[in-house]
Amino acid sequence: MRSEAHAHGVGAALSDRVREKTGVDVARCYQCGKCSAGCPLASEMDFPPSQVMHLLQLSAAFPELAEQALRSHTIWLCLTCEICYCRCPMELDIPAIMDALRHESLQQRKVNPRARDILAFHRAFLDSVKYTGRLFEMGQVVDYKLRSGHFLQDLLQAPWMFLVGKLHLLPERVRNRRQLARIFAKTLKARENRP
Amino acid sequence: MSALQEKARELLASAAVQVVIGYGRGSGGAARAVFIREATKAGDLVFDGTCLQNLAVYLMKPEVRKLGKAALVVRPATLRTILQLAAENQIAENSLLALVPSAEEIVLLATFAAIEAHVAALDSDLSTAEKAELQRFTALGLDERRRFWEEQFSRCLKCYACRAACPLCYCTRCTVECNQPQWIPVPAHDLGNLEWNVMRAMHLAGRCVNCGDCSRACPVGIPLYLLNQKLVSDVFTGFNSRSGISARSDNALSTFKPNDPEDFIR
Amino acid sequence: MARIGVFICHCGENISATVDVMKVAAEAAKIPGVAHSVEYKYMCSDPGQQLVKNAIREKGLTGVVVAACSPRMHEPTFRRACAEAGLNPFLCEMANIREHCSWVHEKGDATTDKAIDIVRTLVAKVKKNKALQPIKVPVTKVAMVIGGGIAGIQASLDIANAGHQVILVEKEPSIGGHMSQLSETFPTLDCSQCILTPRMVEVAQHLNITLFSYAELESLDGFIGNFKARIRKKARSLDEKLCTGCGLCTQKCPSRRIPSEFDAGLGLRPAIYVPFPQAVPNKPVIDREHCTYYRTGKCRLCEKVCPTQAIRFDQQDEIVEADVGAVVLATGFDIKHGDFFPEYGYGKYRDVIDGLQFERLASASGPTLGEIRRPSDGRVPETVVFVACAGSRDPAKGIEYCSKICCMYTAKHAMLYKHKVHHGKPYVFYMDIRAGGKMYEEFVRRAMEEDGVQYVRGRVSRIFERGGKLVVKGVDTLLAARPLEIEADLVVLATAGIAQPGAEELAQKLHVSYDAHKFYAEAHPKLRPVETNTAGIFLAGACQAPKDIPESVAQASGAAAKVAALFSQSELVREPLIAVVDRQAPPVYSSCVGCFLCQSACPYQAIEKEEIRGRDGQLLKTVAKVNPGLCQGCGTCVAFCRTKSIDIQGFSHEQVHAEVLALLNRGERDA
Amino acid sequence: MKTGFYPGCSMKGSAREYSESLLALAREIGRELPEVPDWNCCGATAAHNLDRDLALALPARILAAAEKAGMDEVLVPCAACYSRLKVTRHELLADDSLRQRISGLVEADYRGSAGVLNIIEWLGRVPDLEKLVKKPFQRKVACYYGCLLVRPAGVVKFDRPEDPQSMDLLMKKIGADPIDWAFKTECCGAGFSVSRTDLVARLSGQILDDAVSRGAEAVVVACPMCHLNLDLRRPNIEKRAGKKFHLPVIYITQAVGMALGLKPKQLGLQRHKVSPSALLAPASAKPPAGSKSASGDSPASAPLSGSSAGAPASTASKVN
Amino acid sequence: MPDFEPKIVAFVCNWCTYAGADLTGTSRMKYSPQVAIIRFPCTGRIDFMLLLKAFASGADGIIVSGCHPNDCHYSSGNFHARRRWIVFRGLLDFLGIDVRRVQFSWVSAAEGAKWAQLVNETAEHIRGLGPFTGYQRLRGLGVE
Repeated sequence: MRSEAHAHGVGAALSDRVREKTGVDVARCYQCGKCSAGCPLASEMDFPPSQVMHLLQLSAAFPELAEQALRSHTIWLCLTCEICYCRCPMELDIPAIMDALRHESLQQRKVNPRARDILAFHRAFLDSVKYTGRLFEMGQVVDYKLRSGHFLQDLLQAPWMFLVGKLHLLPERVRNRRQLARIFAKTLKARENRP
Repeated sequence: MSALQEKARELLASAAVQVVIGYGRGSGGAARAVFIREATKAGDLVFDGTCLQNLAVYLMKPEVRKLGKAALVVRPATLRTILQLAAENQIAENSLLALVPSAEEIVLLATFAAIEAHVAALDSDLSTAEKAELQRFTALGLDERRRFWEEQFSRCLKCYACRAACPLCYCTRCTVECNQPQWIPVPAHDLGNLEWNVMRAMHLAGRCVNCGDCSRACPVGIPLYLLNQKLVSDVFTGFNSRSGISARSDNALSTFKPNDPEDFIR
Repeated sequence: MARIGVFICHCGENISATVDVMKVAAEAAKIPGVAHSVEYKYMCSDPGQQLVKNAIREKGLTGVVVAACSPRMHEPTFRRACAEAGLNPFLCEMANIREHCSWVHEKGDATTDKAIDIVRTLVAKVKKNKALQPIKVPVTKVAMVIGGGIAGIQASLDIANAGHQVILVEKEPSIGGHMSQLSETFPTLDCSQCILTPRMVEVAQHLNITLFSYAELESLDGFIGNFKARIRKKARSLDEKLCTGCGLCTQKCPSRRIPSEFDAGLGLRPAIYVPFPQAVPNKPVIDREHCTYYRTGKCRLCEKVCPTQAIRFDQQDEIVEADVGAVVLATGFDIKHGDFFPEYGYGKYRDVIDGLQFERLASASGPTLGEIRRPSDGRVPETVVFVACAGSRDPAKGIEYCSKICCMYTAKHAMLYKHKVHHGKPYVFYMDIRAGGKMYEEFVRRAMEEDGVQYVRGRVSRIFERGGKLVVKGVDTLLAARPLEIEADLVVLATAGIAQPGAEELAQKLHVSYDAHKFYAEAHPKLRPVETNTAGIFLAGACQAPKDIPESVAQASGAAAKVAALFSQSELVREPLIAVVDRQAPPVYSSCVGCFLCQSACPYQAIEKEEIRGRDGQLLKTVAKVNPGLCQGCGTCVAFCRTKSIDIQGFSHEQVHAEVLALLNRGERDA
Repeated sequence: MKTGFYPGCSMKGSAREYSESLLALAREIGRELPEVPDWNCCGATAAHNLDRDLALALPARILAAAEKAGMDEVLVPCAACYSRLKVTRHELLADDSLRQRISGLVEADYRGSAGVLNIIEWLGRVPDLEKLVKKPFQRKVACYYGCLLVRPAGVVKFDRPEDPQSMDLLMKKIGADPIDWAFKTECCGAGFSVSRTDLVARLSGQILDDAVSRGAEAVVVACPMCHLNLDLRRPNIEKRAGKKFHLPVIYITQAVGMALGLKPKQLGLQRHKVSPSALLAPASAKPPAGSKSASGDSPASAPLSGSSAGAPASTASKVN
Repeated sequence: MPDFEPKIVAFVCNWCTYAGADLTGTSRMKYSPQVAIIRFPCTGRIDFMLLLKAFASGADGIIVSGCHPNDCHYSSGNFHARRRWIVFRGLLDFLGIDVRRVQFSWVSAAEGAKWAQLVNETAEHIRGLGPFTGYQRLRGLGVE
């Protein structure tokens, strides 16, 4: 397996790329598991956080492990609640690593199919912001339903929210929307390789 | 009467100090050091952009020390010299007052702690221009640098004006004066000149406060400041240490960190 | 004019096989100042040495160069030979033409030329050698041991049994240290007090040991063999000579609800107290902070009931001075307390305790008489979770090191718990099990196999209280890092072993170095583990790093052996290869300008300030001075000195300068 | 000192009552809260998941606008927005080249002069809050901080990350009795409100369960997202738990507002899914005892060996 | 310069590198005879002036070697030396003096093989650089 790693020739290992992007060196992780013990969603994850660290640690020697990390459900389940970072004895910024892995997973089109809904929500959210500058909750929910196919979900909530004055039918808008569009054009859009 | 003159007069009149060391006008209007010992002479003091000399050099002269407690008109580098001298056990707490001239009010620093606090608020780093010059010089080829210094040192007279002007060259016996063994050849030839200047730069490493007086004193105009600034820069980037910012800190070269860089060591 | 003798050894054929020794001898003879040059088959043999001796006497040699093997091999041999012939031994040098020449090069001119170079270099050096006298330092044969735990006790007894006087200084009212608090000890599970108390009594009764309990070191001056210690005897508020230790006062004291330090806060004690029944000395002390009389001015009940009128409310601290020749530091360790583990509720939940508290719970002399009961409600815990590495190996909490003892004592705790509560369920959360030591691994295996202790591999994230239980949120990284939850009745944290509070202050008083965690630094991590960098001060026990009882005792005996060796002669004789600061006639006195850069560079605190004063007492100059008792001769100071005022004997400026020039063929022109 | 106000998107919609109660409170204590001009969405909770530069640029644009408007600090009541703004400021001030790059993206020279303030800090500055209280809020409350007010500790530098106390202290000032509970800083499910309601139901359910079991009469929050999960998602939570939690969730500003005598309408209390009407009734003289903690800090717990021992006073007293 | 044999001076500490070089000898490993050793108690003792003196006296290359970090017989002499070398090296380079002619290294008492390798490689390296005429010329320009 080792020789394969060099044959691949994609340059730096995933752990190196993560370090480059986040400044976090996963070699520091000594697999105590405290992050997994405290993670609110560890039981839902295919790889609890400490195992993702281990996948990264071995990613230089075994490229297929890097692949597993990028295709994992875990990176999308991470809530960025920061509890792992807060308690990590080695002070590893795991949420930053998760962010970096999500970005790479997205760019390489390796998003875990089970994370479809979560990703759909993120995209609907940012779409809304892109067009109006502010989150338009109504619009976002409609967008999400279209993207996710969950048309019936929350159907009963909307009239109530509208009633208590929480749901607006028209979006609030930022005046300088062109500028915001430029920000999106130079960041997310420039990088994301949409199917 | 300027605020500086007034403050000097006051200090002398109240006998708070016995001498004020400051700048006066010499022949041709050039600034020169003056030693005011009577309140009535306080009017001789001047301070302007031509007053560059680091007057701390006089603190180390026995004949000046004999005059009694001194008030010293200081520039930023002078203050750092005072702290460096204090860190090297050369001047005692409460043996002097520092007068920081400014347009409105004269700041009077009586303790090392006060000087440290004042220096902490100043930028003790090399200036952008100084850094740029170092950068330019370092970017030259090895041979170009060698030729440059060979040419510069070939003019050195071994007159030791740099040493005399330097407030940190207070040693009563310089290495160059040791003859058992003779570390540095006496005549002013190329080898001896090189060795003399390397030796002086090394002895100032981690100590020099970059006041620039050595270069100003050199009668043949060797840019000695370049050597000093190179070492100031290396000591800061390598060891995160600066001279003349504390009256107590240890010298960068007499301390160490277990993880000092050693990429050049096999 | 120098008259140097050069003696070239063939070393059988070891040298002569590749080096033309005849030529070397011939060339050496040509070097100016060489009065005699010979070669011989075996220079280190008796006849060889005789050659040297005879030449010294007959030719009136002023220096000797033996060109042979490494000085690390035979320098002492030839220096002794020179001394026997009346030549100062420090006027003899060896030119290493075997290890550094004949053995590492092929036969040929280049090799012979190099041998000649080496000889010429050493001839140049020896011409600059000076006759030196060994340094003799008188030795006061009294040792001071600081700290009366097991390490201090062992060191004191060993030194005292070697026939030397010992002053033992203990800051608590009794000796015994942490070991006296322990229940049983791993890996044998023998009772800690049963093996310790006889040693404590031996200390009390030993004729060579003077015990200062409830005392602390105030200051230490001087150097190896010649220290002056000032010891503060804190006021016990008691005349120790009159007190019989009957204990009436402690029984009658009305202020009785003070958390007991000995019971790690789990039990209570009165304001006048003896820390524990087997205390040595068995004399009480008044805790003035909590005593009703000192707080309110009323009470004095202890004074009334004392049958010998020993209570002394007005007693002051007393300073005792002592001359000592050596010091053994045995101040031990502490464990991390406080709320540094908020995620574990340590300091918040009474049933989250530390290892020392568990020792007291398990100890037959403890607050529960050895029954395991949890502090909050006194119930016997059905489920106990032990958390290893609570603070150790945890850079986020400021401690990156392994505390070394926790794996073992945690296994012991779990075992003791199981032995006492048969139906109990002990769990141990661990990262690695470090059980290196005689019978240690076997001990841990026993905990798992015989006592059914459940080991869970992972760190605990959080502990919180819910419905009278402590919910422990952990993980097992061996089970795909799945989170686990255990509802425990009691949680025991193996908190990190740390340096004693005040360790830094004491180190500064003694001028010994310490690491970033305030543990005392040994002189060399491998070869001088019981010495400090300050000559005459030795280390024993956990003040150097966390360690267990056998290790502490072994180190204590090692330190005692070092002290005994030092005390074996009335004078300390050392090679004079040390630094010296130049001294000149007035008005210069010394070329030193007193910048003291050398002082911060010296690893041994051997550089002192010397004030030079005129006849009228006026201070003329402050210059550096090397304490010959402390200097080890590294020469680091020498390279710092801008005025070249410090020089090192045996490797002086003149010597090494001459060597460099001679090696490159230019020596004679410059000399 | 000019304090600006960044409402964030939720406060204009689903968290309207948070904004209403805050502004009512500000009026009551005489504070101006001018909005950051032409503010945009900060990107929470989606942007950082997909693109780092975007996640930094959106908050940077807000902060740059506040700076330009001469604001010395910005009050950010939403904990999620607070976290994004605080993290952005921290990262850009730590890395000058990054600061320059993001400045270029947002077409403004962001300097980092304006500080970022959370709601607890803002309320904590109200001088003599105790004296302004007209109707002491005598309720057992569970102060819920959530994740982002206190984490990452090195960035937010606010309170301690485990068992924080600042909100509890505020609640005490208005007469409330904050309970000692275990889920103060556990995650409610955050941005999964829509995409993974199942997970939100589980995580938020645990939080409510603990608060109820310890006798809380209300959960106090400082984040629209937490409120959404704990209040609006209550049907999902209860369905999953198979039981009802009769526990209203109110914003910290609503609790303070009630104590200061503001009207329920002013505070938007009618807009909650779980009606807080019980909180408007006069409080019972003594709150119910709740579950008794066995190893808590109660000083009268049973001693060892017949005498009341326990940890030394110093450690026990650190709790509150 | 096919016949050029460089002159190399090695400044070594007594406890590690000198002993390491002894081990090279007892192990009978061979190395280039162009290097000769001068013994010091510790690298901390080595004055930078001695390095200048060696070049001035005709050395084409210099080896300075001592104990590895944390192994110093005097616990910190090598650390002090290291700092001095960092500064000294920077200064020489700044002055246009080729620092490749000074090889610093840590050789322990157990590293006899490393010593042989170090000497051979340094000798080879200096041979490649040729005689240090740049510096030796200065001597010629003097009064001698």
